[in-house]
Amino acid sequence: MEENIRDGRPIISIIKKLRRFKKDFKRMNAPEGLFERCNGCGDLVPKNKIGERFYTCPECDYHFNISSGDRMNMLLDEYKVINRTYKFINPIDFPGYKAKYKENRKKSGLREGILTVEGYLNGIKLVAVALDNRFFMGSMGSYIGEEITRAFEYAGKRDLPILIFSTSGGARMQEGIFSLMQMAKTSIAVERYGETKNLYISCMTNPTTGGVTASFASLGDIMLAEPGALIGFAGARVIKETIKGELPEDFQRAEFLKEKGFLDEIVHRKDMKEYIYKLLKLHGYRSCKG
Amino acid sequence: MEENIRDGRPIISIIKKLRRFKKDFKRMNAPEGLFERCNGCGDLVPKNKIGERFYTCPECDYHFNISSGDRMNMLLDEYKVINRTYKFINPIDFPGYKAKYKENRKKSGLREGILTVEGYLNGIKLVAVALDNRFFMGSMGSYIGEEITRAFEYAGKRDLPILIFSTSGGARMQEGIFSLMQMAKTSIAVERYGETKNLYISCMTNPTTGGVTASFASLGDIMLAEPGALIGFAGARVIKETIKGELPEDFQRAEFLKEKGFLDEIVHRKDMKEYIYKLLKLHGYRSCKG
Amino acid sequence: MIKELEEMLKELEEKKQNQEAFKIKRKQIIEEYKSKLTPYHRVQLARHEKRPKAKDFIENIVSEPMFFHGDKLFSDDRSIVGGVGYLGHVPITFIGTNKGKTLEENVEYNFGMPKPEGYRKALRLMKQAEKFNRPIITFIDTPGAYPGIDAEERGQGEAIAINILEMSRLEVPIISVFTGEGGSGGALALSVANKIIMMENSIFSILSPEGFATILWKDGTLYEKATEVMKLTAKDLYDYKIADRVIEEDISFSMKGFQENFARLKEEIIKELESLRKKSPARLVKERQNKYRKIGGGY
Amino acid sequence: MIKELEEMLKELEEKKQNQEAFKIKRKQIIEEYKSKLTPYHRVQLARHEKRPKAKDFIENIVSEPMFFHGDKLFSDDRSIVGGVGYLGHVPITFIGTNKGKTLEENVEYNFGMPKPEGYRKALRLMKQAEKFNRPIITFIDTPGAYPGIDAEERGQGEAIAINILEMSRLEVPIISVFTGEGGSGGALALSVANKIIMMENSIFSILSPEGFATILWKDGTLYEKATEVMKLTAKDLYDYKIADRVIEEDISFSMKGFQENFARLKEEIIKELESLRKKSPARLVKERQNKYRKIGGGY
Ligand SMILES: [Zn+2]
Ligand SMILES: [Zn+2]
Repeated sequence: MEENIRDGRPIISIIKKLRRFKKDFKRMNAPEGLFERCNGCGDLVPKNKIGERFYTCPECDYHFNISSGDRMNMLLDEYKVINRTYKFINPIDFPGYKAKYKENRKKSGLREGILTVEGYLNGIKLVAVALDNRFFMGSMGSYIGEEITRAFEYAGKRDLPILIFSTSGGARMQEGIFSLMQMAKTSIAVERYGETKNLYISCMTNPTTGGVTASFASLGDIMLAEPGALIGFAGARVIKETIKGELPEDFQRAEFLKEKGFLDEIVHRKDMKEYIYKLLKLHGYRSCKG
Repeated sequence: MEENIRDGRPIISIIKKLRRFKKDFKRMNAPEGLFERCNGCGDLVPKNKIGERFYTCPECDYHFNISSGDRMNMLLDEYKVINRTYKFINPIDFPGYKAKYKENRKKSGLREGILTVEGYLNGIKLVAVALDNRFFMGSMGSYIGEEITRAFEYAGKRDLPILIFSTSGGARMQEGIFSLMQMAKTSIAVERYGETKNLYISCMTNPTTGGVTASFASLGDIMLAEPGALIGFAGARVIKETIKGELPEDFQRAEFLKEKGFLDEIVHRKDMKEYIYKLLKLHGYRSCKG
Repeated sequence: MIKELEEMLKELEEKKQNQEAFKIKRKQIIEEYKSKLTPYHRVQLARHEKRPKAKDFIENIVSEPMFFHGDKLFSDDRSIVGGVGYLGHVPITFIGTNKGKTLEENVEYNFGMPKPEGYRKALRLMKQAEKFNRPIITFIDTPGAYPGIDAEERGQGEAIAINILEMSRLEVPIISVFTGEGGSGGALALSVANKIIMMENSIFSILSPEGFATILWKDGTLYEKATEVMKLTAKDLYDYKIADRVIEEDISFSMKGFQENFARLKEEIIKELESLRKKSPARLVKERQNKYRKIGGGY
Repeated sequence: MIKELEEMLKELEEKKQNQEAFKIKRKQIIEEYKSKLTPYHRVQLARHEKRPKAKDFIENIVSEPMFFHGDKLFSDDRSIVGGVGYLGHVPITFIGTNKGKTLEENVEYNFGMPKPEGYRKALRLMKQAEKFNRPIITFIDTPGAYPGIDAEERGQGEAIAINILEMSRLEVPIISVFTGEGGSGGALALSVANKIIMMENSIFSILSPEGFATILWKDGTLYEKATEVMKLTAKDLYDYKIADRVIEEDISFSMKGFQENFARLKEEIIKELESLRKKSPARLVKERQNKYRKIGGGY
């Protein structure tokens, strides 16, 4: 569900606050745009340092949201975009959807909230998909459902492993029942791909919720997540209303999910490429480049 | 485990006790052997009434332990005993096993703690097995393991449904590792029988514990139990020692297990025949007698 | 809203003279009333406390039902009922989401909102059905999956995803009947079927109208407006080719009306089942998977 | 008991002059010591806190191990470790029961006693192995399944039974290595294998000697007597044809000794694996099932 975006953790001690205030004071007086506020620890941290560390905070390891393009650049030696047969459809003629769509495209510079590529990771050929939450919060409508389905079909036909990085507010409300049905369509795509005995690695990133959690993203042969990622089905607000109480601090965080048995591993972004490379090798995929 | 025999529930109010005392006084002065003490409510109840009600208490529905023979007589129109190629073996040369064995045979009048028959239930042909806890508390040694395995093989070969009534203190200690291996042997027999797509109904009766719970008895296509039956893996004494505390009152009772999701249904002994008959019919087994 | 219709029919009954004329008039009133139903009314009908619940549908359509319990993993989720019985002379497995008619019942059944153990119980029974080559009929009436801490802890999202995947490859016919409210992934997790049959006043939606309004307009009280744009009625779903059949309803909320609805539905299920049972397991799986492959694929 | 041997070896080292003579003498002392070991001593060795634990075996035998977590149902049971890695150049899935060497570790790993979620985690990883056609190696060192209220609530008996059944039909080679204590159904639930390899001083028994004495003689302190009659040593199991191989152990409790033991074991596993990998899936299943069919079948 789209509203289910909750960043950072609120508890910061007074001492920490004071220390930060001092640091902030210096940094706020530095040339503009060199620092960024971390959602994890609340510090102002140098942008170049964040960049060097794969967009994670040098102070607290908070993983910043990254674009689908950055994700691919970070992981792959080279790649080409596939599955780009695109047009706008308003399946339930939802009032205002087109305008909102245009707005999202303008704001994000994206055509949709997904990027699918065929590329090489340390020489191993694969299909990689990344959702992008700058576009409609990465919510899954028919287009994303179709593209994910085609990605599985493409990979299955060519005996390639597939890698999906999810981030999503859930199903795209504006496409109504058609969005809901993408949960079935994509899950069935996983099933069919599974018949080819190729490897599907699913990595949940912050935040992954709703219909994406309850479909393809939970169906990886190997289930990974980035540290601190919010992962869940129901939104925090809905749950609070239902139980009429507060939620535990680490509720729906990757660490919580691992403890509850739903993740194979939590992998720091800086180790992600190497970790996935090891998995691919172990599953018999070989480098096909010099 | 053999020690794991715990009958009845301890909490009886004082009023109930007084009332019982009065009734008992009368009944104790009645001709000998006409009344029996109920382990459920603690009442002295007329033996003939118990018999009429399939050996359950007219006051509290407590299910008395019954012999394997009575079990078959209660359920089947007619039957013949199968799998009776019997001899005594002491696989780990356990000191005193033979003497203890003789003692158990004398006391119980049984050759072993199991009865396997081929028979008819309302005209439907089937294989039925009942453990008998008068013999070594129904503990599973090599003989019982072999007989159960053969029962599955016999039923599978003839496309017959199979019905097992378990009651067991667990694995037979005197046969050491050979008893443990019967868990594997019988579970694999269930697996092979399952390949024939015939129906295995498992009914747990009081008590079913240890290695029998952790093998074939838990692997029925349909899992039934008699009301109040004690069913568990670890013995109550061991658990109490481990957790250093008391156990909940209904712990390891059939009703508890159903709530926890491990039983399809709890069936009163008086309804058992009809319930199983309905299941057999639904699974396509037909009466083959006039 | 229903009250209005009830009063009209009561009035008619009091004035009744000739049986045939009464019948015609009654039908006329109901039809007229129906023609005025907005999607919002249909949502209210779908959720109406007097409307038969999934268990009523099961008990009126399935003969000799035997209810089984538990997921063999954690618990027996009372919000899901399931078991075996006959449809005509064919042994089937049925699954239903269980809503109550009173507050007490609803507390017991968790208002028809399953937890992961409910979906796993359903899946267990469906796999049992597959082993014994029994068709599966599911009866859906749920606001959705339960949004609670414990449900999230035990993997609500994972449980729904696994059910969808596993249902898609079961080698027996699956028919899903929407009897009332079909809410969100919680309804989808039990309805990946060869044929979807919807009662005329059942709904199937991406989310409850209240939730929809909250997310899109930050105001849950705008749910009536939401029903107008969500396209969640049986007719909408039929037009979108997601529902395969819509069963006409007598909406008089009388026992007789209910019985007629059950009869129409039963007849339709039996007809669909007959044709599905002629297909090979491989074809059943392929057709079911292809049905969903096509939805929203116009790119 | 081990102390005695350690002291003898230390004394020898202090007096050492010529390397070759030292080696021979050392071996002589160990052999002599071994010849005096009773089953009771072997139980103590199997349980010795300094003895390498399953995780040590895994890390010394499996190359590039990656550990996976969770049962995808309820929890990540820390008493079970599992994942993937290489044996030689062959990708394999490994499973181990995890005992600690300190009290803290043991509390974390629940003293190597899995709950149902542990067995279900193991099964999940084994099915993943089957999908990708990876052989499975299990490393057993457990007092048994955890006897606790929560474990019973979540179906300890059912979880063990299902593991036994499912392992018996996995279409990949399975080798089980008993590294220390192999207690009861909890060990069996992870060792339904094509080949069972036991370390010389590992045990495999129907129950802990303490439990055995309690049940048969109503006195747990008679456990030493129990070890004498239970026939639980590797040699006993080999004689009964339940264990297929016994790996000789250097019992000096030195790093060098451990390394030698790991090397011998690794060589044996690789050899067994090579021959198993030549067999068809159907044959692997059939041979595994037949292995157990024969045990205790002399009637
Ligand atoms: Zn930070
Ligand atoms: Zn009684």
